[in-house]
Formats: sequence, structure tokens, C-alpha cells
Amino acid sequence: MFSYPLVNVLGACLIITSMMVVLARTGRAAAFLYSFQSLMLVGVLASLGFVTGSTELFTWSATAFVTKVVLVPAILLFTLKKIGKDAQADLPPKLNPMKSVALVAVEVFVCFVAVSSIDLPTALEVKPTLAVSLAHFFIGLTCIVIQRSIFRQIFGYCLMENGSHVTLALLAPQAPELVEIGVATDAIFAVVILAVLVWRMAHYAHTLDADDLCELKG
Amino acid sequence: MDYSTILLILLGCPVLAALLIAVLPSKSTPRAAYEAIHVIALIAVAVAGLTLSVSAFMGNDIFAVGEWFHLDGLSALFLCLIAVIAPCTGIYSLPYVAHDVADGKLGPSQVKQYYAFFSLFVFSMILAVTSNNIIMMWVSVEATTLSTVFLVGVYRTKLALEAAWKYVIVCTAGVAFGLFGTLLIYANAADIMADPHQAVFWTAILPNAPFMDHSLTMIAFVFAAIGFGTKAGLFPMHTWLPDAHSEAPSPVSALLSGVLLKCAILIVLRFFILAAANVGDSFPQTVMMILGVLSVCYAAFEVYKQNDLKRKLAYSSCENIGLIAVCFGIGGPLGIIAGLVHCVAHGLTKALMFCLSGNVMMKYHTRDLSKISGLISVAPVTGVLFAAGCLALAGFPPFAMFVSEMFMILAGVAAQVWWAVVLVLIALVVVIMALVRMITGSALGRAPEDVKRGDVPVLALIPEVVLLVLVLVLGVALPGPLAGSIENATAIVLSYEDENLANDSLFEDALAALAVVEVPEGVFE
Amino acid sequence: MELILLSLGLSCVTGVFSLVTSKAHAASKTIACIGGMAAAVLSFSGGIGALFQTATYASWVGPMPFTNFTLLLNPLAGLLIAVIAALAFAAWLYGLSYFDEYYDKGIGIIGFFMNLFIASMNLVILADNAFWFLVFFELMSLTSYVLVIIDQTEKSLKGGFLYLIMAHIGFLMIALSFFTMASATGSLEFESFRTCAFAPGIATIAFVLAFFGFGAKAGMVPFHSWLPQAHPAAPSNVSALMSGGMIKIGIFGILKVCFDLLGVAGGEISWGVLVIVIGAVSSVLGVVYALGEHDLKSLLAYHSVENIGIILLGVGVGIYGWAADLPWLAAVGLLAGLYHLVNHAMFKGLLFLGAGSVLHATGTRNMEVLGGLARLMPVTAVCFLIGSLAISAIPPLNGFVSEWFTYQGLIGAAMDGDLVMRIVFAFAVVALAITGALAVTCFVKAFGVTFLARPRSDAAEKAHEVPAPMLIAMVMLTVTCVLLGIGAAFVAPSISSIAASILVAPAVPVAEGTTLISLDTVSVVSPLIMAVLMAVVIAICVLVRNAANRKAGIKSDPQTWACGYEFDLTMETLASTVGANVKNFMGPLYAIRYGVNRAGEAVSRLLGRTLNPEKRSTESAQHDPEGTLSRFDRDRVHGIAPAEKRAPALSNSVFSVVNDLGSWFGRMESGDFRTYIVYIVGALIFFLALIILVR
Amino acid sequence: MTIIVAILQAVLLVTLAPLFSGITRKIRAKMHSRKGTSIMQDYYDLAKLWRRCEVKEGGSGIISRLTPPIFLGSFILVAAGLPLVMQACPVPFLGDIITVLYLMALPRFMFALGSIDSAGSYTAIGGVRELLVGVLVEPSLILVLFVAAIAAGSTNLGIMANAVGTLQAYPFVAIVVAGVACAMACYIEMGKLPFDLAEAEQEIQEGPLAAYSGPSLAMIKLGVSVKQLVVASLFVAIFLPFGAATTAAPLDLLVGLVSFLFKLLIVMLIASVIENSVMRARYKYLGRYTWFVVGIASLSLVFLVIGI
Repeated sequence: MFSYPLVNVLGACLIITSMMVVLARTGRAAAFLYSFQSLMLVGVLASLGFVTGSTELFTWSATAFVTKVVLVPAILLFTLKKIGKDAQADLPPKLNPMKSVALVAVEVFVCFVAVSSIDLPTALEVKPTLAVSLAHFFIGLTCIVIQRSIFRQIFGYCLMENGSHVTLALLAPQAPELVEIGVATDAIFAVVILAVLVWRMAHYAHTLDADDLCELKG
Repeated sequence: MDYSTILLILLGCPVLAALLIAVLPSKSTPRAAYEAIHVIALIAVAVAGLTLSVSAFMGNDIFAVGEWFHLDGLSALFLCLIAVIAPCTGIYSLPYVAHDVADGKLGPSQVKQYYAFFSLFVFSMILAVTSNNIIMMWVSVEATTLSTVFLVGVYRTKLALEAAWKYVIVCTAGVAFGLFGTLLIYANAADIMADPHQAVFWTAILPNAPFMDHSLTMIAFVFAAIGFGTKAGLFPMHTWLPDAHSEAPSPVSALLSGVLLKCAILIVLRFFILAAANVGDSFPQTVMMILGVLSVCYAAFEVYKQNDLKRKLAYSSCENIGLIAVCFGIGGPLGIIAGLVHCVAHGLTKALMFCLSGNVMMKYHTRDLSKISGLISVAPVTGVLFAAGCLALAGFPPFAMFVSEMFMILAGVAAQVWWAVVLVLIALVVVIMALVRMITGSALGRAPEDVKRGDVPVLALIPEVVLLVLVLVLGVALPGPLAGSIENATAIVLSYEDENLANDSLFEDALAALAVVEVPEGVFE
Repeated sequence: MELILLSLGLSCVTGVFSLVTSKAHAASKTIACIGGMAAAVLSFSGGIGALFQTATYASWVGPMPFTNFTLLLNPLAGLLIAVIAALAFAAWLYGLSYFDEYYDKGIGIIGFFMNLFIASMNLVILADNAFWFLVFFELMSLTSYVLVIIDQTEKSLKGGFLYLIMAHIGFLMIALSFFTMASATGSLEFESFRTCAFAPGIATIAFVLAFFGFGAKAGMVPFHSWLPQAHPAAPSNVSALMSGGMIKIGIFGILKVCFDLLGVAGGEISWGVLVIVIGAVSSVLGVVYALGEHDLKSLLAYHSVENIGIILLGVGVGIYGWAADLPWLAAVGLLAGLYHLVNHAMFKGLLFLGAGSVLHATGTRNMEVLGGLARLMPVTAVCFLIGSLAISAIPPLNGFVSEWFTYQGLIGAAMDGDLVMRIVFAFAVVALAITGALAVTCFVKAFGVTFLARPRSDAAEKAHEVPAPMLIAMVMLTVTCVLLGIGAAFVAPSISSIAASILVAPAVPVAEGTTLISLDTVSVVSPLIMAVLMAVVIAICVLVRNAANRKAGIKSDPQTWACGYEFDLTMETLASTVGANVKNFMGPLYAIRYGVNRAGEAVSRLLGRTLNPEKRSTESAQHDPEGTLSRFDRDRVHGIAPAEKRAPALSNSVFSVVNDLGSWFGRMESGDFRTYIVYIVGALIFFLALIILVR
Repeated sequence: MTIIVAILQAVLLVTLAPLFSGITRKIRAKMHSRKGTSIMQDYYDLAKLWRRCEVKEGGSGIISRLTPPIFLGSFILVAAGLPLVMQACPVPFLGDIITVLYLMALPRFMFALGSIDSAGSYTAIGGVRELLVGVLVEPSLILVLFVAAIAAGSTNLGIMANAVGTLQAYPFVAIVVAGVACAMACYIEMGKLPFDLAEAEQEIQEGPLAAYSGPSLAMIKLGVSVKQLVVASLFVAIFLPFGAATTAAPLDLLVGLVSFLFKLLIVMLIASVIENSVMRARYKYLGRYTWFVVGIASLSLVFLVIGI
């Protein structure tokens, strides 16, 4: 049961959930979806732990559960509440859902092609997941690029973070816990800071529209 | 007290200071308390940093917490930069913040935030420089971004917040690529090393570097160069740089430009060393060269065009980082020496210039160069410093950047990369045009009527004078310890080369090598 | 050597003292001037001493770990140092009174930077190490830049800006040249260059780069544009120092690189041809553009371009003779070049001081509103007249001697030369002849319009003779000019021995008794005897005429006859009268400048339009604000330049192109950070593709 | 000995100058079918002026006073140095072509200054124009002399004269062409029609004299006549040295003197014939003519280079 195929299946779920995060209509929905998607991530980590027998990964999944499934969505929801009427947090994305899906598909494909050319003993079994993690990262980037609301761009950052987290777990299962904790706390701090920044933006500038943030130019 | 402890103290001081400041209640604590903590922490950083640097220059390799922290000649050079510039800008912050508070731009909580994050920022840079764990390196670079976001956005105007947002988004996105590069190196090393736990340590990877997979190492280097290059401000990843530098308070801009960019360059250099040890130096050199030449050429024209004082300086940073990249791209002992000297020279010069831009803003309340004129008659000391700083930045003797630029040209001519040399020189002329025009238009000329005569507080001038003196001293002489440290650092960078040139005087060896060694082929071969 | 080092130290100390005391204006000025004069005396004696000795070499472990601090004092360096010291002495002496006007502009700053400027010039000459040479070369530019912008007027700032940029471009070329050599020898010491036989290709690259680099400093065409803008802006005695002294460093550099550093590698005939052609073009264009100027100091500055051209002709003959292994030619060419170098330093220094006196007395440099000064300031007028005669190469003054040698060199070279060389030398001779004739015209204009006829403005009417220190300085230089002319037979052999030391060859005989001889062209001239004869003949004529006058009487009629019209001051000859006439015949040469400027403007416009289409539409609406002035007023303000159509200077076009490129690049940063992220991804993809390419 | 020859030459040219001027006036009158004045008329004029009171006009000062002596004196000096009666320079250090050319620049310089000094507008225009004529003639003159110098192997006029006189100057055609160009250049320099009308007030050469009077005017008028003779002699000396003495023997010198006067007379005659058969050209178009001369001079250079 706990073998590489499970890891790969969970990896595929990651892609789908992350796409849902990108496509979600409201910030609230996105936050819940993100929580769900992080759960998948925890699953991936845990199953990897079973597969490789590395105890570190269990610690990882535990921290990931606390930070990503619980803390981050909570922070984001809290931010959304704080923003309240200060500014419109839900803005339609620059790209319509159809095109976004197509774009994501292309990215996943490219990542698969790219990863398939890599031969690394550690990653031999989990190549699909490796590709997924890379694609996950790029989906996060896509989210930042296509969203107009900077609140939604935080999700983009979180997705990127998740993607690199998975990669870290795949490529460095034996890395010291401290490293992982560093990465995880970094992510938490980043989200907190982004959230505060978004709140301030709403509070002081009354806009969350990225198109309004083009005053500083070359 | 052994050096490892000092290293820990060095790391601990700013964190403690930041925590202490954060804990104090913002409403009731007088500003002086923050300032005292701030200054004490920075002085501790200066003392500890310089002590460590000096011992590292003597040839000590200092490790702490196992192998997690490591200070060698190379990182000591950058630590030295932090230890000098951070206190200078820190002390400069006092009058600057006081001025802004008096102007009503900053409230008490913002002041608290400013000092807390300032210490945190210093900490994260020290961490980036001293960490030996490559993943930790990434974490610390990310930490520098996070700790400076609120410094950039401290004014809470729309523009400042916009700049902060751009800064954090572009940098985290870029630096995330760096994580991929780091991970690839780690995975690669873990495969071949007996103890995979050791594969996170840079010092442990280096001896095994030649056995890593070539394609992966190249990919990893590209990721690292792009990722950490974003933080360093290389074209086309530099886009956050002018915005953040222009909107941040001047001391922060000074620290960002003077030190942070160099720290990022150090990280890139670490990966450069690994990649060069693995695939030979021509590929990483090509990458650095392309990034460098593009940065220099792009930024030079932007420097000329900009009409905003701090944006101009920011683009000039981009241009100088490009020059450093070109130096590493040229390679060879001379190129590396040139790059390292330029790191130091530019760090000091740019810190000076950003501090001076703070003076200008205190007097004129604008960054628009068309409204700034007659600085010398308005504030004589600032004006003279400003003119001297511009000349220093333009690479005139007797200032430090002249030496490194000469080295770069020499290295370029010796390596026969004429195309790069010519492009860079054209760009340099454009930059000089821009800077001399700035002297002509802003430092000199008729002062506007509505600006009050008189200089800024003495406390603001002292750090600037110190920086200018340093720039001047480095321009007329490379003192023994510094020269030695640069030799050490270069030797570390060149460790991938077979013949170890680091005997008595690397400088002379490097020069002499030009004549003996067959001139290397163009970087593309 | 010790004397010179002492003088350098003295200069620095004086400079610092002058800066420290800058609040007490008079004290600061006096310290600077007296100290400067003392330093000048020291370095002059040191320089003269070095002329007749073998080279002294000194090397210390410098503050830079990679290279020593090395100085070399050889006869050539001695000559340059002596020349600059002489000028510096005059300039400081002059400054004793002249700087009174600069009390409120920062006299301490002038004292400091002028001392440093002189010291750095001396150090450039002495430095025998590529790195330190470059350092001092840049310092020289920088210190003189400060002196140029000391007035802080818009014009001086603009001139200074252009100057610094051009100097820096030249500097970069020199750096490239030195580093090309250094990368072949592995050392930055000139001593190692000197002993290295470079491959011909490398030697040619190094020479050409150095030639253009130093040429930019010397102000030769096509790098001359800074000179007429920067020199006039500086205080007049600084202009004298810059025009008389600093630009000679460019010539010194060319000589040093060619004969000294590349000496072992040997020269190429083509180098000589390059130098001669550039020299010929510089001399003609320099004087032609000088004729178009109204500003007395700009006019003199353009004449520096001309004279640099003449010096280059001599040097070119020297290089040609050296490369073609014709020892007499090499020696006489260098002799001509060096002699003219010394001469030009003296008379150009004198003329700038004279212009300074005019400025001091009247407050303007515009010749159109001067006139009639000869009666009010007779000593200045006489000095200026002698300077004008000297620079016009009228025998028996010093300008004539050096040009005579230049002609002999060129004609002698043509005698030995082959088909192509003969045409080149014929071209050079014709250029030199035209230059000579135009120089006469130009100085008739400069002297006549400024000093003769009646004053054309209040300022000119109220002029007064300048104070004694200024007069003494001018008289000193005047006497030097005369002595260098009639005493040529005694000066030429020593300069010839310097030329011989440059060429490492025995000196050729150039003088016998009081006559100068030119061996190859079998010709002699004796300025001294000629002077005596002229004096006698002219004296006889004067006596005869005066005797007749005494017999018949002499009356004075205050009215000027104007063919029956009522006389008015605008009838007098203005600078523009001369200019308009010149333009009649030299039109095509002005058209070159106009054409080049116009082409530059067109290119920059085109580029601007294509790069930034929306920005340009507003600019076309601007029109020439001077269009409404009458022709006469326009001429009074601008000289004959408006008579040729004005186009914005080439430098402006360059700036505009740079700005447009900047804006175009800047469009990349649209302000939208989402595109920024796309750039990062793009860069990543680019480099990943590069990996695929490499593997 | 040669010094005496030099002095003799100078005195001779000065004394003969008004005579030649008178002769050309006579020829002009004849060609105009007028009776004309006596050929001695110039002497009378000078003598008359000599006795007149002098008026210092307008703003003129010392420069105006100095101009006539310097003008005349310089040409006397040039005259003394030319190889006129001998095929060698009587005073060698005055006989270099460069010296001669630059010595002739001094009077031009002073002449123009004098014209500006009197503050009149007409005088100054003349002075400036005179300078510019010099500028236009200079290139062709120097080119011709360059060719001759290379052909003769020296820049000394005596040696050049000797080389041409003994037919040793090598590219023969080049010398002949150069001679033609030189003749034309000298003709322009002499201030004759169509380029100038030397004895008409308000023309180029005499215009500047408007402010002069009395002995000064006499002296400068004499100077102008001497200048014409000197310029013509320069041509004669270099390109028509035939008959001049090769040794310093008195008989040879006598022959030389006679032949020189004869040649000079012929040259002046031809010049005045040409002068009276053309009309005045506009000053503005002077450049066209001089370009033509430069063309011929260049042709001689080409012949020299290819050795014909």
C-alpha cells in the first residue's frame, strides 16, 4: 500500500487541488482549498516517509500539517476578515479559467519532459512526483502572474512554497530536521508578512488590484 | 574565548536586540531606548565581526555548531563589509529617523518596527554570509527579504507599499529558483557522498564536487545564478531593485545596496565555485559574463536617464553588480581579484551615496534631481561629500572603485574578451556622463530659494565621512591585511584550478601569469 | 629628482594650507601663489638639470601590493617639467593679483586644486608604471575639471562636463593600450614594456589606442570639441596652464609610448602617416574654427588645436623617420615637435594671460565690444602683440623657428620618400602653409579687434592697465618668447640632444654659431642675425620717415574719414567682419562641422522617433529663439557662427541618443511586477537552453 | 662681397620700383589709347607726398605709425636675400623659401593691423581682404616651391636657382609646370587685375591706405611697388635663373644684373599686358581662380611624384 505509486497518485492530486486553488472564485474558497491541498502534501510527505523509512519525513509531515493545513489558511482567513470592506479582495483574474487550465497543462507537460531527462538515483522512483513538484512550483508562479488581486497572489506564493517543499522532501529526505523547520518557518513568516502587507495595502491604499500597483516604473 | 563562540555572539547580538526592541511597548518606551539597544548591538556586531574577519584573514577556518557555520577568507571579506557598513548606516539611521519623526512621517510604532527589523536584517545577512549549510544559505537569503520588507514599506504610503510588495514578490519568486538549485546540488552530492547528512555542508561538498553529475550541476548552477542573482540585482531579475531602493529610507537603501547585494553575490560565488570544480570554469563564466554584460549595458543607460536621485543610484548598483559579474565571468586570478575588490569598493561607495541621498532628502524633501541644485552652497559638507561620492562612484582616482575597474579592464584585455571589454567601457562612459551630470546639476549651480541653508546634524555626517575616508584609503592603498584577505578569498574561489597560485603575493603571480600562461581562449569555447 | 620631489611635496603642503586658510581670502591666495611659485622654481631647476643628465630611476614598494611606485626622470620628462614649471610660475605670479576676483568663489579651493593639478601633471610625467601613470592622469583631469567649473556658471559647467567625459574616454583608451602591453609582459612596470619586443600586431594596437587616447587629451581633431568649451571657462591663468601645459602631456604620452615603451618593438611607417594626417587636419580645422570665434579665450583655445596639429606634424615626421630608419629625419622631426611644444607653451600661456588681463580690465571676453585697449593698457597690448606675432610664426620669433624645422622635416622626408609618402608630405606642407596664413589672419583679428581702433563699449573705455604682478608674468613670458626665437641657435642643440635621447641615437647637428642648419635640405637660417637686420632696416625706415615728418609737420584729426558718411562705431571692423570674409572662402570647412553636427542630430532624431514615437511630437514645435534678432545683433552675440547655419553640437546628439536608449530600455520596466516574474522565467529558460547548446 | 651684392639688390629694387610702376602705367595708357603720364610720374608723386604734412586720423595709434616702415623694411630684407643677379643667395640665411614666405607674412600682418587701427570701415575691409588673398595664394605657392625644392634637393633659393639654371633639377616637366603655376600665383600676389587694382584707392591693396597721408603714405606706396617687384623677382629667381652669375666675378655679376633687369622688365611687361586685357573679377569669386592655380600646382606635384 505504502509504496511509490501512492506517492505518485498523491502527487497527481496535488496538481488538481492546486489548480482548484488557482481557479477558486473567492478568497475564502481558495483558503479552504489550500488547506485541503496542504493535506495532500502532508500525505505525500508521510507516505514518502513510509517508503524511504526516513523518520525525518514524519517530523516534516507533522510540521507541515501544523503550518500549512492549519496555520496558513487561518492566517489568510483572518487577513480576509481584517481587510473586510477596506478593499475588494476578490478580483477576476487576468486570464479566464479555460486559458489558465490550458496553461497549467502545458506547464505540467513541460515539467514532465524536463524531469524525464534527469537521471538522479534518489529520484528515480518518484520521477512523476518530482515533475509534479516542479509543476506545482510553476503553477504557483502562474497564479501570481495571472491574478489581479494581490491577496490571491499570496496563494501563488504558498503553492510555490509547497512545490519546493515537496521537491525538498523528494531530493533531500535525509536532510536535518532543522533545515526543514527553517524552510517551514520561513514560509510561515513569509505568509504572515505578505498578509500584513496586503492588509496595510488595503488599509492605507484602499486597493488590492495589482494593476493599480504600476506607479513605480523604469 | 574561542572564535566559534564569538561567531555565535555575533549572530546572537542582533537577534537579541531585535527581540528586545520588539518586546518593549511602543507607546511608552522613549526612542532613546531603542536607539541605545540598536547602537549597542551594532557596535557588538562591528567588534565581533572585525575580530572574526581578522582571524579569518590570518588563515583560520572558523566553524561553529558543528559545521553549520563556517567563516573562511572569502566570507570574512563580506563579513567585514557588514561589520563596517552596518554600524555606519545604523548610526546614520539615528538622525535620519529623528528627522522623519520630526517631520511626522514616522510614528512611534514605526520607529520601533524600523529598529527591530534593522537588527533582524543585519542578523539575516550575517547568517547568509556565515552559514555553511547550503539550504540554510537559501533560508537566510529568504530571511533577508522578509526582514527588509517592512523596512522598505515603513512609510506606509501607497508607493512605499507598492515597492515593498514588488520587492517581496519578485524576490521570493526569484529566490525560490535558488532553492531548486540548492536542492539539486544537495541531491547530487548526497548520491555520491558516503554520509548523505554531510551533503548539506558546502565545505563537505566541495572536495566531492568533481564527481557530481555534470548536467545536473549545470542546471543547478543556472537555477542558483538566476535565483540568487535576483537578490543580487542582475539583469533581467533586477526589477525589484530600483523600486525598493528608491522607496526605502536612505540608511536601509544603503545597507541593501552596500551589503545585501554583495551577500547574494557571495552565495552565487559559492555555487560558482562548486560548478567550476565540477564542469570546469568556462560554463559558469559564460553565464556570469552574459548576465554581467547585460546588466552593465542596461543599467548604464537607465542611470543616465533617471531623474530620481535614489533610482539613479539603484540602477548604478545594478550596473556595478553587473561589473562584478563580468569580473567573475572573465575569471582567472585577476578577474576574481577585480570582482572581490569591486565588491568591497562598491559596497562602501554605494553605502556612502545612499546615506548622502538621505542628507539631500532631509534638505530638499524631494528626490527629483531637477529640483535639487546648489547642494554645495546649501549644505557645504554634504555637497562636497556628494560630489566626491559621485566621482568615487564614477570610478575616478583616488577612490577605491578606480582600482577595481582598472583590474577588470586589465583582466578583460588579458583574457582577450574584447567584445565584453568594449561594451562595458561604453557603458562606463555613459555612467560617468550620468554621474558627472549629477554633480553639475545637483551639487553645483544655484540653490533654490526655499531651501534652508545649513548642514544636516553632525551625527549624520560622521558615518559618511568615515565611509568616504575608507573609500579614499582603499583608493590609494590596499592595506596589507585587506590585500591578504583578498588573496585568501581569491585562492578559495580558484581552488578548482590545478596550480595553486596562493603563495607569497597572488597579485604579482596573477600579473606574471599573464605573460607565461597561454592566453585562455574566448569564454565560449 | 630630489628637487622635483621636494617641489611636489611643497605643492601639496601649499595646497592644503591654502584650503585650510580659505576663510582668510588674502592669506589663502598669498600662500597658494607664493608656495606655488617656490614649487615651480624647484621643479624648474630640477627639470632643467635633468635635460643634460642620464635618466634617473627610482622605485619604491608602493601602497598597492601588485605594483611598485616607480618614477623615471629622463631628459624628455625634464623638458616637460621645466616647461610646465615655467608656465606655472607665470600663472602663480599672475594669480597674485588675478585671484582677487575669485575671493567669493572659493579661493582656497582654487589654491588647493591648482597646486594638486600642477603636482599631478608632474607626476604623470615622472610615473614609470602603468597603474600610477593612469592614476595621476585621471587625477590631472579631475583637478583641472574642478578648476574649469569654479565659476559655476551654466557655460562652465557644460564645458567642464564635456571636458571630463572626453578626458575619460581618452583615459580609457590609454588604459586599454597599457593593459594590452601589460598582458603581454605580465607586469605593470614600464621598465618591462620597454624591454619587451612586442609582436607587431600588439604594438600597432597599443600605439593606435594610445595615440587616440592621448590625442583626446591633447585636443586633436576629432577629439577637440571639449577644448574650446573648457579652457575659456577656467580662470585665465589656469587656462594658460591647461592650454600651454596640460595638453602637452598628450604629446608627451604619444612620444613616450611610441619611442620609449614600444622602442624595442620598433615602429611602423604607417604610424607616422597616421600622426601626420591627423596633425595636418587638426592644424587646418583648428585655425579655421578659431576664425569663427568671438570669444577671445575660445579663439585661443581653438588655436591650441591648431598648434597641437603642428606639433603632431613634427612628431609624425619623427616617427616616420624612426620607423623608416632615417636618423636625420627622426631627429629633426622630433626637434621640430618638441621645439614647437615649448614655444606653444610659452606663447599660448602668454596669450591666455593677456586675454585674462583684458577680462580683468573690462569684464568681458567678447571681442565685439572691446577695441581701443592698446592705448589704455599698453604693456598688455605689446605683450599680446608679440605673442600674436610669435604664434603666427613671424620671424624672428620662436614660432617661426619651430615651424621652419617642421617644414624642413616635411620637405626632407618628401625627398627621401616614395610615391605615396611624397603626396602625404605635400598634403602636410600645404596644410601647414594654409594654417600659417590663416593664423596670421586670425591674430590680426584677435589683436586688431581687441586692442586697436576705438573702444566700442563703456567697459572698454573704462579699462585700465592691470596690476604689476600680472604685467610681470606677461612680460616674463614675452621675453621668453623672444629669447627662444632669436636665441634659437643656442636652444636648438639642447632640444636636439633630448630628441637624440628619445631616439637613443647620436644628436644631429642643428646649429652652427648663430645659424640653424638643416642638413638634408641644405638650408640655413639665423633668427638672431635676421632680427638684427630687421631692426636695422626698419629703424632706418622709421628714421627717414620721421625726419620727413619733422620737416613737414604732423597733425592729428580726431575724426575718422568714412567716405563722407557720418562715422559711427559699428563701422569699425568687428570680429565678425573678418569671420564673414573667411567664411566666403573657407565655407566648405565650416560646412563639414555643420554637416557632421547635422548628421548627428538627424541620427539621434531618427533613433529617438523609432524608439520613443510618442515623445517626439511635442518637440518639433520649438523654434529658434534667435530668429528674431537682426543679423548685426546676432553677429555681435554669436560671431559668424550664425552665418553658417547652426546645428546642435554633436555631443548633444550623443546625449540625446543615450537618453532615448535609456527610455527605450526603461519601457521594459512597465511597473507591472507580474511581467517581472515572467522575465525571471525567461532568463531561466534562456540559460537552460544554453546548457543544451553547450552539452 | 656677397653682402655688397645683397645691399645693391635691395637698393636697386627700391629705387627701380617706382620706375616699373610708371612703366606699367604707361603701358596701360597706351593700351587704352591714352597718352599717359611720364614713366617717372611715381617718383614725382612720392616726392610730393614726402613734403606734405602728415595727418594722424581717427583712433590710429602706434601701430599705424609703425606699419609703413615695417612694410617697406621687410620687403627690402626679402629683396636682399633673393638670388637675383647670382645663382646663389647673397645672404644665405635669408634665402630659405620658408624664411622668405614667412618674412613676407610680417608686412601683411602689420598692413592689416594698420588698416584696422584707423577705425575706418573701408580701410579694414581692404586689410582683411589682403590677408585672405594671401591665404588663397599660399597653398599653390608652397606647393610649387615644394616641388622645386624636392627637384633641386634643397629649400635654399640659391641652390634651387642653380639647379634650375644648370638644368639639373630632375623631373623637368614638373619644374616647367611648377613654373607656370608659380607665375600665376605670383601674379595674383602682385595685386593686378583681375584680382586687384593696386593703385586704385579703396581697392584691396590700396584701400587700407585711406587713412595714411604724407611721408607715411609715400613710404607705404613705395612699399607696395617694391612688393610687386619682389614677388616678380621671386619667380624670376627660381624659375628663370638663366643668365645670372654663377661666380662672384665682377663681370659675371654685371651680366647677371643686366639679364635680371631684362627678365624683370619682360615679366612686368607681360604682366601689365595681361592686366590690361582682362576685367576686374568680383572679390567673392577669387577662390575660383586660385583653385585653378592650385590645380596646376598639384599637377606639377603629380609630375614630380611620377618623375616626369
